[in-house]
Amino acid sequence: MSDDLNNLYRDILMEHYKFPRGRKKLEHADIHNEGQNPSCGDELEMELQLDGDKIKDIYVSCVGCAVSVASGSMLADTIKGKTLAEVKKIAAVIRGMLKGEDVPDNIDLGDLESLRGVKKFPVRIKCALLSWTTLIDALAAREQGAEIRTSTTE
Amino acid sequence: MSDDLNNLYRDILMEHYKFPRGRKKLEHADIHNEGQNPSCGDELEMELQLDGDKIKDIYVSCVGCAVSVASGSMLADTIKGKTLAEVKKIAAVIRGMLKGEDVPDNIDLGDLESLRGVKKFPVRIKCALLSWTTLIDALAAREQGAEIRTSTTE
Amino acid sequence: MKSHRQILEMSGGVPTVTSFKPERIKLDFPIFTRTVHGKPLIYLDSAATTQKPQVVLDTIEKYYSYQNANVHRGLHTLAEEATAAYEATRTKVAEFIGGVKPEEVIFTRNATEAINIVAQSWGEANVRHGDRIVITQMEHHANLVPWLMLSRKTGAKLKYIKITGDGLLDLSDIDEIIDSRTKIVALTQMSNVLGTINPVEEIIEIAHKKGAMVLIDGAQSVPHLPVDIKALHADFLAFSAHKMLGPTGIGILYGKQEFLEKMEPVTYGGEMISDVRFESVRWNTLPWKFEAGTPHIAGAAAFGAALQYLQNLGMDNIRRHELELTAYALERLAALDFIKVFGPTDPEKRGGAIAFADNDIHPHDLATFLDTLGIAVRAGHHCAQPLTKLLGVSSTTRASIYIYNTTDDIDHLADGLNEARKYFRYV
Amino acid sequence: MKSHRQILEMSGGVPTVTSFKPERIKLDFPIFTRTVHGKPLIYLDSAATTQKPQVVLDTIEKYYSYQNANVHRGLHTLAEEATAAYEATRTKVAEFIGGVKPEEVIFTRNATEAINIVAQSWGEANVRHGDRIVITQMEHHANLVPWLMLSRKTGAKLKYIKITGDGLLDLSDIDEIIDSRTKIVALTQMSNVLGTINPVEEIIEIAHKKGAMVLIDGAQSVPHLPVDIKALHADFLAFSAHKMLGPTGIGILYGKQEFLEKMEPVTYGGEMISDVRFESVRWNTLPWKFEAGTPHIAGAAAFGAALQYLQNLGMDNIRRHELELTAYALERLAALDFIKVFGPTDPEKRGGAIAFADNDIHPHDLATFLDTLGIAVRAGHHCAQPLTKLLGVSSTTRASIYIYNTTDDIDHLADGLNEARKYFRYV
Ligand SMILES: Cc1ncc(COP(=O)(O)O)c(C=O)c1O
Ligand SMILES: Cc1ncc(COP(=O)(O)O)c(C=O)c1O
Repeated sequence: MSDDLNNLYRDILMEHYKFPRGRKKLEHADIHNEGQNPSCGDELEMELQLDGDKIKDIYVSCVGCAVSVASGSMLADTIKGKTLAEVKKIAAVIRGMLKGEDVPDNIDLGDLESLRGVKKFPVRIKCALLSWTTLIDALAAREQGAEIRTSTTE
Repeated sequence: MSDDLNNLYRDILMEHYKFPRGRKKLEHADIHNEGQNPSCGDELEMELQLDGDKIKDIYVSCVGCAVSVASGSMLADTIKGKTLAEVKKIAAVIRGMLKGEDVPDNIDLGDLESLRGVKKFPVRIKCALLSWTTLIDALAAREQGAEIRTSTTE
Repeated sequence: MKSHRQILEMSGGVPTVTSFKPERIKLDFPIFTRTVHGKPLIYLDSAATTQKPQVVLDTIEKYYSYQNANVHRGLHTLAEEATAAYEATRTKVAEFIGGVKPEEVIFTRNATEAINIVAQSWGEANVRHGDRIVITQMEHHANLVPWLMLSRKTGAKLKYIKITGDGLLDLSDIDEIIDSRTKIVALTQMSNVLGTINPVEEIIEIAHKKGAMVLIDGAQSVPHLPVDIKALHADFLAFSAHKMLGPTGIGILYGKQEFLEKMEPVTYGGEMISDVRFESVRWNTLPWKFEAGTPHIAGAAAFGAALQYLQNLGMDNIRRHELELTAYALERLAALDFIKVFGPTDPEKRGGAIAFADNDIHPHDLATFLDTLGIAVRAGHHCAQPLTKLLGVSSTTRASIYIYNTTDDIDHLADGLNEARKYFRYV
Repeated sequence: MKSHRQILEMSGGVPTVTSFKPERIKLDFPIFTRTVHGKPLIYLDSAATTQKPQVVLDTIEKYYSYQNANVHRGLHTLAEEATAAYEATRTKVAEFIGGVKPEEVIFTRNATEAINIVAQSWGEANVRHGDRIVITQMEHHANLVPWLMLSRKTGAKLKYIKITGDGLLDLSDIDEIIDSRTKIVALTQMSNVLGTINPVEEIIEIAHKKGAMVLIDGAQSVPHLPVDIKALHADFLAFSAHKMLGPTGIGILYGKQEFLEKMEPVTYGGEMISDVRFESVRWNTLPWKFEAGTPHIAGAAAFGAALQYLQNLGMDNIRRHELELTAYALERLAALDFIKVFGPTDPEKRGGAIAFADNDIHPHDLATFLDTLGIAVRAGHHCAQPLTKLLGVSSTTRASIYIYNTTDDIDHLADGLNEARKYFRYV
């Protein structure tokens, strides 16, 4: 198979797809948002439970392709236990990376590294973005005290 | 100059253009109609005075190109003194000829013969048709007792 | 291109059909000389848009190189030739759909615009609060949203003809759905997802008996079936050139003269006007009343060449070829126990747009994978979201065929589906 | 075509402009290898539509031969390439008109449709009984009839900015015409009959002060002048690709994002939708909200090539060339005592669309005659009937120039006008 394809569907991404993290419903949620990629039909639900300014727990449920599901799973893995400020920074870095920007040297991406392969598939970028956009919109809405309904990446 | 052009602007047509017949207003008119070629801006006014079923007199005033003016002038020349039935037949023949149909052998076209050259200039056919369409519409409206406002060849 | 042309000339130019040879037809389409990810292109996305034969490209080139001018009102030679090319296609379209009058054929941007013109012009003048508009559950957004909006604007009720588990129209309660309050029935003759060929003749008869008009969305049927709109007595028909070998940017609205004549134009400007003063305006006659501004002249000229190409092949032959190939594809897919095909299983009841799902692999991943094998299929809701939801999925993969597709293409697809299972480790 | 190409290659490919050489530019346009009535073509009808350089034709051929697919939503390589080509031109257009945002650039069929979208979508939502709509007496039907109809539908009053005997806008009472009831001012930046270049900057400032929006009809200005719509602060701009070397069937509506976002779409279907259920619908974001159905993808791709060609020449250089050639033409025509030229006599105040009348020969006869000499001019009202009546004639003859026209072309025209006098025996 083509290198680009192997680079997209890395083992680590497929592992997240088949065994996604963050699938346990929370008892109580401080932040809730839904994401949609209408043109694909992908749908995502996200709940965050806070402890002060830290993400105590997270629920992400995505019905979609390998890329969007895996991206959501990695998101859950990554942000749990981090402060809102840290989360916002990571989200911005990932968004930038998917849009082709350089990743600052001092950032350790962990599993998220595997999302790099998406760049070569422009139409799939929005799959990888779905969970991150949903998160960023939710946090921004919270800061502004605004209500939010659905996020889309289109 | 090209043969086609000379065939369009025959001397006889140009003579009718420069000295059009039927330009004298009638004292009294039995039939009145106006014609228009909106895309060209050509405008035509026509009045007929009847004597029983004969055309006693005719007024045709056309503001337009050489072809439409000359065609109107020849029309005036031709139909004066003819019966309505004869006029309708001639009008049908001329319309047919301009659309590329054969002219029956037993018809003497006189000056109208010179309109044959128009056929080679498809966009100019409606110029030659203007007066004839105005006439045909007027006669048809009269037969049906209908009111008529304006005829157009488009 | 050179060698492609040479092959073409060696093989004798325009196709004449005694036997229908898609391998031969492929040679007329320059795109099949390209590769995708290093593999020969296998194009199975013709329901989205078809590829174009060289003769269509040549007609565009010829138009711009020799005839290009604005149409109508022009007295010079180029303008005359451009107008002739433009109007000749109108006449050809009129013949192609069953011998209607050229003035009943209106050039639009695409099928979508054609349907919108009817919904806006005819609809807003004729549909009232309490009336009914009937469509089906399998409509493309182009034949759904205009009616949804019309129902909102007017207060008319939008009713849906349901579909059976088989993907056929459920006509069991058709007499209740199409009732005397129904003003118009708008339906597709062929579904772009299920492939279903609908019994439009029967529905038109029922609708007309109830006093309703019928609009046929022919976007998928006119390219693939012989369609005689006169025999069908449909009131309106909409379709797109780009789905039948023609260029992008041009579509057709056919309408019965008596209705078109009463309809108000929806776009205003040059060409569609007979007389304007500072305070008043008079519309031009049909068909120009609906064609405001400079039209897609080159598109019309090239569409004429596409229609000629299809006529040379013969629409009956095209249907026969697609029927055979669809049967073959359904058979090959049925043999894959991890694939579920949507729509009718009887190839006689359907065209060659085949939507399916892999039990495990998401349609997008599948499409991306197949693309690396050079196979172009589409994944998504195919602009029929309500139908997709009804099928119980969020998206499907769709393979759709046309005159240039071969059993070989289908074999590659089936192999690709097997390989995908391996690649994504479901076997 | 071969020898044309060979000449082109010998002369070094794409034009680089140090001096502007229309004779050299002509070589890029295959149509100039054809003859009309046995004479070399002298094309003086670019205000109706321009000719197309080979690079535009090549882009169309390349699009259909290598990239053709339906845009958006497609996951395969062709669909990706087609989408990239389509969207790249949107970005290019955004740059070309002064660096606006790509999502403010909407693809339409032509300038006419662009204006209609504003009149219908923005107009019907914002214009009320008693309001004013202001246009000018020199508008093309495309920028007149939509407003006339809007005024009829809403009960708003349609006011006209008058023109002077010189063919300039009469701004003496502009503060009365554009008043606080004025909701929109729609005017052409360059007249397609008089050639007049209007002081749109000044009018936009006045309108904005009164709280009115401004739509610029750029159909004649964008092809011929550097237009920086951002510097102008115009709210909407409409123009057509086919009048600036591009293909037929594609035009542009630019609108400020804040207004476009509030506007409802006027055509419904695929692409322009984000989510549809059987009973509800949500629009897509800009710019796609206004682009229903399969767009003219090949047209967009080729328009990109046309814009590149113009940019290589430089819009400043184009204006300078046309200014010189217009001055030359006005001079040559002024020397013919039987010819009356309409519009400004000062070439700085006008573009190269020059309408004129022979004292004796009707415009149609003149156009037919000139055509036999190979000279393409237009005769009629040029889709500006009210203006034509105002000029006191029923039609005019119009010669209009572009980048490929030479002083030689003008000499042929002047000679042709003299010959016509002889032919029709007025001398
Ligand atoms: C000033 C002006 N506005 C609008 C138009 C309409 O352009 P289109 O026919 O391409 O829509 C034209 C073209 O004739 C024009 O000259
Ligand atoms: C059934 C059906 N109707 C309408 C359309 C819309 O066609 P277009 O996008 O060319 O307007 C399509 C094309 O996808 C279709 O498949």
